[in-house]
Amino acid sequence: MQPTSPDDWKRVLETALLGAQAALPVSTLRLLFDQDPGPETVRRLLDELRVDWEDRGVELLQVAGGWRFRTRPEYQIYLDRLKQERAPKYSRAVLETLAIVAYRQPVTRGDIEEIRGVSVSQGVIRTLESRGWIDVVGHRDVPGRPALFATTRRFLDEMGLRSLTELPPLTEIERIMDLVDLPHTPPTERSAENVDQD
Amino acid sequence: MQPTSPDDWKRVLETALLGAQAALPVSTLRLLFDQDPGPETVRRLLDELRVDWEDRGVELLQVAGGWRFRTRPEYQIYLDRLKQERAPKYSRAVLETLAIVAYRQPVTRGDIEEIRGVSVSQGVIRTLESRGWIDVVGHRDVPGRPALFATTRRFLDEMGLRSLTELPPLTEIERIMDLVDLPHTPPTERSAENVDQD
Amino acid sequence: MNLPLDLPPSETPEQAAAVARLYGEPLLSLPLDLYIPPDALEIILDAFEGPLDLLLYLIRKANIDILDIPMAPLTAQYLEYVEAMRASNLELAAEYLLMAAMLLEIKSRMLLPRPPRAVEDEDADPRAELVRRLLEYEQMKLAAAKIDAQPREGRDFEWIGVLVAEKVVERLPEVSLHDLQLAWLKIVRNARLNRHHTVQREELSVREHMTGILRRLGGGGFVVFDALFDRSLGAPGLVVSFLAILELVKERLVDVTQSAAFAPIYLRLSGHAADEP
Repeated sequence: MQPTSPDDWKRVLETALLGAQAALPVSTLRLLFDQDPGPETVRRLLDELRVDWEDRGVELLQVAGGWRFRTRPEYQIYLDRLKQERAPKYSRAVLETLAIVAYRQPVTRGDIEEIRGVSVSQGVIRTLESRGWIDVVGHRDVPGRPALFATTRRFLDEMGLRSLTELPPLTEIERIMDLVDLPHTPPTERSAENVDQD
Repeated sequence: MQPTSPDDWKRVLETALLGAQAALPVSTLRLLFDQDPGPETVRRLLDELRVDWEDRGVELLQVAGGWRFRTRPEYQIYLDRLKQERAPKYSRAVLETLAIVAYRQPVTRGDIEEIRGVSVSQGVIRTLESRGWIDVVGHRDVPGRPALFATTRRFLDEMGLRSLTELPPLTEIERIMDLVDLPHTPPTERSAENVDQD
Repeated sequence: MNLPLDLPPSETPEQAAAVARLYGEPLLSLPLDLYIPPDALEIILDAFEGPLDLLLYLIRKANIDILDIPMAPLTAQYLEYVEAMRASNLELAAEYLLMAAMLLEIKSRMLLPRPPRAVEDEDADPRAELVRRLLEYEQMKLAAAKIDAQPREGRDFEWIGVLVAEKVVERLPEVSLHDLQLAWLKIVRNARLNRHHTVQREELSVREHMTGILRRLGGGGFVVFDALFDRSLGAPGLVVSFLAILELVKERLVDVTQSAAFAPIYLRLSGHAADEP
């Protein structure tokens, strides 16, 4: 097998991506070729590949770490039939804490409690930490030096997201909140899209 | 997505096999369907699927545990190119431990810890032992009889040295360090180059 | 169960509600949805994530404009729940009581005539902080639902990682002499803080011989002194070997024995008391 045409190289790309255990960035995929075709050509081939797979049960996705094949969510009900155990369901406490960390990061446990209006149990934090979705990125420089939590790269990967900006946009409530004239949140329309800059 | 035609069900089969972590037997694959089509139909669909994938970089194989997708061996040379990039590196702890064993042998783990000023994990020692670069040449006659480590013949061979005396001399390094005399910055590229010329 | 309403005695629930105006219209009766059957309290307490969640539910179900909350009925309704929860001896989080106090305070402040000097209308509204918190919480609550709906590995999809044909030989890390030098540089730099390490070339050669001798003695038995010298090394080599043995003796790594004058000298690793030659 000696690839010559673009289609041949697409096969090589496809094979590498199907066999990879992690997302592959374009910079790595360029190494597949006899002669580096440059990032643009690789991206074009990847786009073609994505289109080739469009009506299949598997799709090519661009995630945080690069490109990766995954099964389409519509097919999960069939795949679940083969599974021994179901994926864990998380409580609202866990999900709300995750949402606050994701959209407001970096946040302390106190920040989370302030927003939720209830205390956040250590178990909730530990659930998210042991899943590898959040971790401590520093400490706020106030008495007690509380830990600052942020979401991890793994969180993005497992959600199939390239960056925090791809999180579902916050509901427009924020716009209404501007009307309330918040003392410490400057009004912005783009804050939903700008979570990573918060 | 509601599969109806045989082609639809082939997509489901393909998706399940691509997403599986292990070979799937026909008996398991039958569970995918709304109504069990029986083993014969599943086998026929699998055969068709195998033909569909014939000119791709991935093939559908029947192995001991059932059916499984696998990259074709002909593509291995391309996939190997991706591995090159991720040549593993030893941690600083491993390298420093190796340096201490090389220059100060025979040494106990306690000696290494004393010189490095931090504890040396069993993992570090095991890494070097399993690489065949250091081994135990005796025990110091003190309470606990700690093992004495030294570098091996193989270490010299793989380093391209005839004897330990060919290791880069340390007095030179220390002289350079005195000249450079950086209180807290690690040696710069300049001093590293100087060292190379020794 | 009859729930006590925390309302002034002169007010029937109708009157209390009528005091409130929703969107300018007098509210004659609380919307039905605002009431939850009391026997469902336990389930309700479980269903809510806290006082903000409960308040949001009351507000949203009653279709009340969150920016203009009728404090009296809301507070009354909220207190009803808190009271009922306490009456049923349900374990009530302190936050619910704290919120009750906050609602009562807001309600009473709204009953007070506004001081004329309070010009900044919006800031003066005692409900502003509550509204801000409710909206922020609701936003995060919705975001949580969206994150939960986001396709997630293992639950909604699987990553593809088909078997790779050949097991790739494990690549071992490369180490160069340069790496070793740099490693040593770091060690020395750190160690210099405490004391100075001087390792000399000759000493290294001695150390190499020490290792070699230890290997020869590795079996634990005795080895004749003479056998430890390799004559092909020449005089310097012999001297170094001898220095190595002395060093080993000094470091108490080997035992040297001689049964009588001019008898053969034997060496063995320290600590091996057994088998005499």
